[in-house]
Amino acid sequence: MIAVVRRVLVALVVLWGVATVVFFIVRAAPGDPATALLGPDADAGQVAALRESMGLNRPLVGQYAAYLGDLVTLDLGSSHRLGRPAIDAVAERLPATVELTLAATLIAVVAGLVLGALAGRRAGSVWDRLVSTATIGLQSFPTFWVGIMFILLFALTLGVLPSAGAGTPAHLVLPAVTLALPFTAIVARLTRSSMADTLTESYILTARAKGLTERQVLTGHVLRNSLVPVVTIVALQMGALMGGAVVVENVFAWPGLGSLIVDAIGNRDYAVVQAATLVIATIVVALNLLVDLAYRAIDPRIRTGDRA
Amino acid sequence: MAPNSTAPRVAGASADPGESSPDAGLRVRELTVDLRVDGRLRRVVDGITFAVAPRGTLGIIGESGSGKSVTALALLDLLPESAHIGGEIRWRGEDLVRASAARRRRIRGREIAMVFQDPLAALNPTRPVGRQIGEILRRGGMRRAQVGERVVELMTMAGIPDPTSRRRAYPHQLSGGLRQRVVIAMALAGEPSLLLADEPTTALDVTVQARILGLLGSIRAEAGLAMILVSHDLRVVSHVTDEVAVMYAGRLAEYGPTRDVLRHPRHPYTQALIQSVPAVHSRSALTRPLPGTPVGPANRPAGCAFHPRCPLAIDRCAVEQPAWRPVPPGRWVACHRAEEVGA
Amino acid sequence: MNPLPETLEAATAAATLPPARPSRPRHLLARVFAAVPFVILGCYLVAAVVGPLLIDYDPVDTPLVDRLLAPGSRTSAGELAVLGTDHLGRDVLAQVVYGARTSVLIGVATVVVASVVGCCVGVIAGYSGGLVDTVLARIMDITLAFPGILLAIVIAGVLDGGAVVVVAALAVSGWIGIARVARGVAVSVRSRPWTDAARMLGVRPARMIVRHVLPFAAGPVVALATVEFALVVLAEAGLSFLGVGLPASTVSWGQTIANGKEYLASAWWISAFAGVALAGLVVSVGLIGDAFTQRYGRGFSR
Amino acid sequence: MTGTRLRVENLAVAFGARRRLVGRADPLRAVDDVSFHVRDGEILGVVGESGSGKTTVARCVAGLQRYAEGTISFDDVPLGPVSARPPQLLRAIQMVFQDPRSSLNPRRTVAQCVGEAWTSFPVPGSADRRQATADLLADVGLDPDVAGRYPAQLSGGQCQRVSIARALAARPSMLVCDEAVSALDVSVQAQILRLLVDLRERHGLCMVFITHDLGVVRQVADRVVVMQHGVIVEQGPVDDVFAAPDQPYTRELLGAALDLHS
Repeated sequence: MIAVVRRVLVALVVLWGVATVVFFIVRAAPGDPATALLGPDADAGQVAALRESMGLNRPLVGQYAAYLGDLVTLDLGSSHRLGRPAIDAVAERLPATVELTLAATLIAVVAGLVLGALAGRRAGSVWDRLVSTATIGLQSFPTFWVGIMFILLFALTLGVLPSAGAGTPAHLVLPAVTLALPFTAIVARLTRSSMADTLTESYILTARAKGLTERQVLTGHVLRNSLVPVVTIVALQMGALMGGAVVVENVFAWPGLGSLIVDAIGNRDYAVVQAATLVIATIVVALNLLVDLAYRAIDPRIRTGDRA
Repeated sequence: MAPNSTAPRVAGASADPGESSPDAGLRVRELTVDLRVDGRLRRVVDGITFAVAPRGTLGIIGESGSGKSVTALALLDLLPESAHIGGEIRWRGEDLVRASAARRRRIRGREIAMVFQDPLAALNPTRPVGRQIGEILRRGGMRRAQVGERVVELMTMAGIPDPTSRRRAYPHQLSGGLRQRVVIAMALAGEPSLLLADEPTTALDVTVQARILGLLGSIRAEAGLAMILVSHDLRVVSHVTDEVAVMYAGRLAEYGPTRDVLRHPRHPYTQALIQSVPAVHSRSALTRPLPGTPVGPANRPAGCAFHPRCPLAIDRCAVEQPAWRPVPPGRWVACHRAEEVGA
Repeated sequence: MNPLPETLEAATAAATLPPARPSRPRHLLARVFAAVPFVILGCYLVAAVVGPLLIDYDPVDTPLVDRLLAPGSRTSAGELAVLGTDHLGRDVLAQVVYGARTSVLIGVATVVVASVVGCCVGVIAGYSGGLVDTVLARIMDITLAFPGILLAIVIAGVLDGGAVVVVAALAVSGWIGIARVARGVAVSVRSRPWTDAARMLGVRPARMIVRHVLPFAAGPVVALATVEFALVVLAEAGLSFLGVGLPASTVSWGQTIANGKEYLASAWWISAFAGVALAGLVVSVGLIGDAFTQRYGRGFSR
Repeated sequence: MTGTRLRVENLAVAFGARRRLVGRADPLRAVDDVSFHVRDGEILGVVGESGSGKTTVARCVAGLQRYAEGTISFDDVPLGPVSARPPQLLRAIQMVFQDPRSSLNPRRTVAQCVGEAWTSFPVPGSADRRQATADLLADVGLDPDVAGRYPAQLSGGQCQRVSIARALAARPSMLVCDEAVSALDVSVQAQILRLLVDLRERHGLCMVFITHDLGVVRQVADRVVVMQHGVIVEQGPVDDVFAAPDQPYTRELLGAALDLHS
């Protein structure tokens, strides 16, 4: 229980760190956000008024304090370009990103586990080499390019799937598969090495010595024990997946947070950049926390606190 | 390889004449194991022969690289698939070397069970010990409630106090001694007739070791098990077993009733081993130790593998591998100068 | 506790798997295969160094008459456009060659920065332990919570282009992996008896790190740095693709791919060739990194 | 009677104190109120089972472990942690570890391992490194040819000899041997024990010999300290303690220890 509280506290500290980093990156931006927002034709009075309302006149420490205060009340500032709270814009786009990442995770986990298990059953086998090499390929092809090639093939040439936008399940297929490819490789490689590691454990020898069939050893001991690290790292990699989504969304004009962030950067709409980044970071941190707690539930050594 | 013209008459058979039919117990003849090490096949176990009568006890003693653990794993067919096993392993008359993989698997755990050295590593850390003990019962189709009862019985037999609550414990929550008792209970679950214990007490403290050895003794007596104890510790073997096989560099140096072998070793290596063991209960002077280090299968010299370290070595020893020959009464030895050892 | 006798250890390890560290491939064919990624990488390096000397390319020169020529066409100047031209009439082959230089330079710079920072932080954290380690490990966690590419996008996007900013943005997430590996090695080495022995012989911390820690970190760090090089090349192209990377005056595969996206239906070659070039580099470096990782391991476990 | 070299008084080590979010930390005492001494030229055996604190005591003496209470002094000079010891004191106490393989840096040759002491402080007679190394190797019964080899090319027993040579390179007055023969084969164990006893005579070393093997202690030690759960249960001359143990735990330990049965 105490361990759980401690984990939550650490997660909060991490979030605070993220918020701080985001704050200072945005403040370090060249140019004056107020000028950028109003355009070169605005007069000095207008700029000064906007600066005042954006709190840009206060000292940096004061701005930082106010920013943190706002964060606690979930006030992430408002977008002057969109003329509404940044959090609203983010909330509007969030479901699309969640949909995309969940679909990609599902594809990647299923495909990755199958491939990884095939490779990990016998290290050094033909399957193992095949999967190992294939996964390097999957990880190496840039998603934005693969996405474009998918569009070229499935949308423009074959005409079987839509090339951009969202709405129908068909719209989800290309972005989700594109996003899932490198992630599939990660899951497969992890599963493979985890299984190979587990197979060297003495208790596998014990299980064989009991007279269990190879299949029983695999299901009863190998799979279960190798999945624990896989699940953990897969969840940790969800952050990378959300990062990848930012890129993929832009390829397929998917109306999620990724397109929002890139648009906002182009328009120097820092409130939105800040809000979207923080929301993604929060999701990642929350996921990590959940995994950590789930890990406790799976691995008795940690649950009972006998091993750090 | 030692050319053996006559089939060795095995000492184990004479220990218990009532059950000495050739189809009883375990008889190993000319066992060889080739293991793939760094891509090359190496003969790790080179033509060893021994027998264990029903209810008999055999100690296999050897230092690192002697091949004793590989021998144990070979008996249970637990070596990697790339390993090649030759010779004969006759279990109740059936040659396991030539039996099907499925047949050998059915013998594992149910007829021949194994107790490993490090109980913490031998247990799956993520499952309660009771489940691990009952695993083969459950897989064998026993009903859940019955499995539970049987697990408690087995744990009681292995001397685990408070088995009903302990069976839900995870391996890391138990002490080293209790863990080894769990491993023993697990080995007993299949009601085997032969227990193969590979360094069962090496990872344990002295006081715990004494208790575990006591437990193994009483279980053996109650359940009528035969036992093979693989160890590097001559002291343990001397207390637990009726017969002993001494291995050096993958070959047998000497084989016979434990008491006789320890009193009158016929092989210079056995003699040196005995002299190297420090005594606790009497002041023993430091002896002149054997020079050199034990050789493994990779750097086994020609002739007798022991000759570079042997105080009795003659020119012949470097050239000719000594034959495995009987030395009355009921002893076997591989040494050209066996008659002069200890003389 | 007593260690396993060597035989049993060897036997149990052998009983389940071939040795963890594969020996060098022995068959000729296997050797040839193992050499392929190195040869490909070599071609890229040659292209990056020599290519720009052989092919003239000016990103500002936009002969619109020659726009969207298919591969193999002749330009108005009579030159052969081997890989076609883009929407502004610029030669795609030239962009591929110049892009190699950009990718390699940015990749090397980023990996060097990340490795130096990561190694220092990791080794110091791992070797000193205690509070320093706790704090540094926490900082690593914080940085890890950001998706690396998102962080790079935000930094590079907000802080307006330039190679230095791009390298910094990519290195910010790149150093953590290196630091973790270096820390793992340091923690593991610190607990080995030979470091205790060295301490008893009066060896000072600086010499200790150089002599007893860094040699063990070198292998895993080089292996990881190779993998990171591939990731950085990908990420840089990604930034350029999104228009938050290098300024338009620098040739980058990511930009070329982005440019081609608009003309996909009519001029597939713009995106396709730049992407093939990018993937080829990343795959070959990835294979090399994988081989290194197998040889040196991910850390110093066991 | 010869003089006392090492003196350990009321040593206490709080270990693995679990931090708690609420309430105060409860320190687990690994070692509590341990006092003993080692005389000139003497081998003191420290025996106990796992968790008895014997290794912790060894590490405190070696300066590798901080302790909460008590004093450790050598020739009446207090011993701090290694980082605070003056060169003379640092040299005086050296350690031989349990695992012969991991006590040598695998990336350094035997000569580099052995010569490490000389890079830190000048040791008399080490001007000619090559000769000094060869002398040391000969001293521990190794062929001078091994100087250029790496630990992986040596056997366990040879590695342990190199470790001993490395310790001797500093010209110590005392060796702390932490289970120095436990990981070795019996026949090799006998060699190393013989070597240590010979070295004691040749170099006038005193030793703290940590082991779980009562037979080994009986063979080489002059006096013995028996530890259990971090405290000293009994100490005295080996033959006295082994022949007539005072304490029930010592009796249990001796009762459990096996001799060759024939």
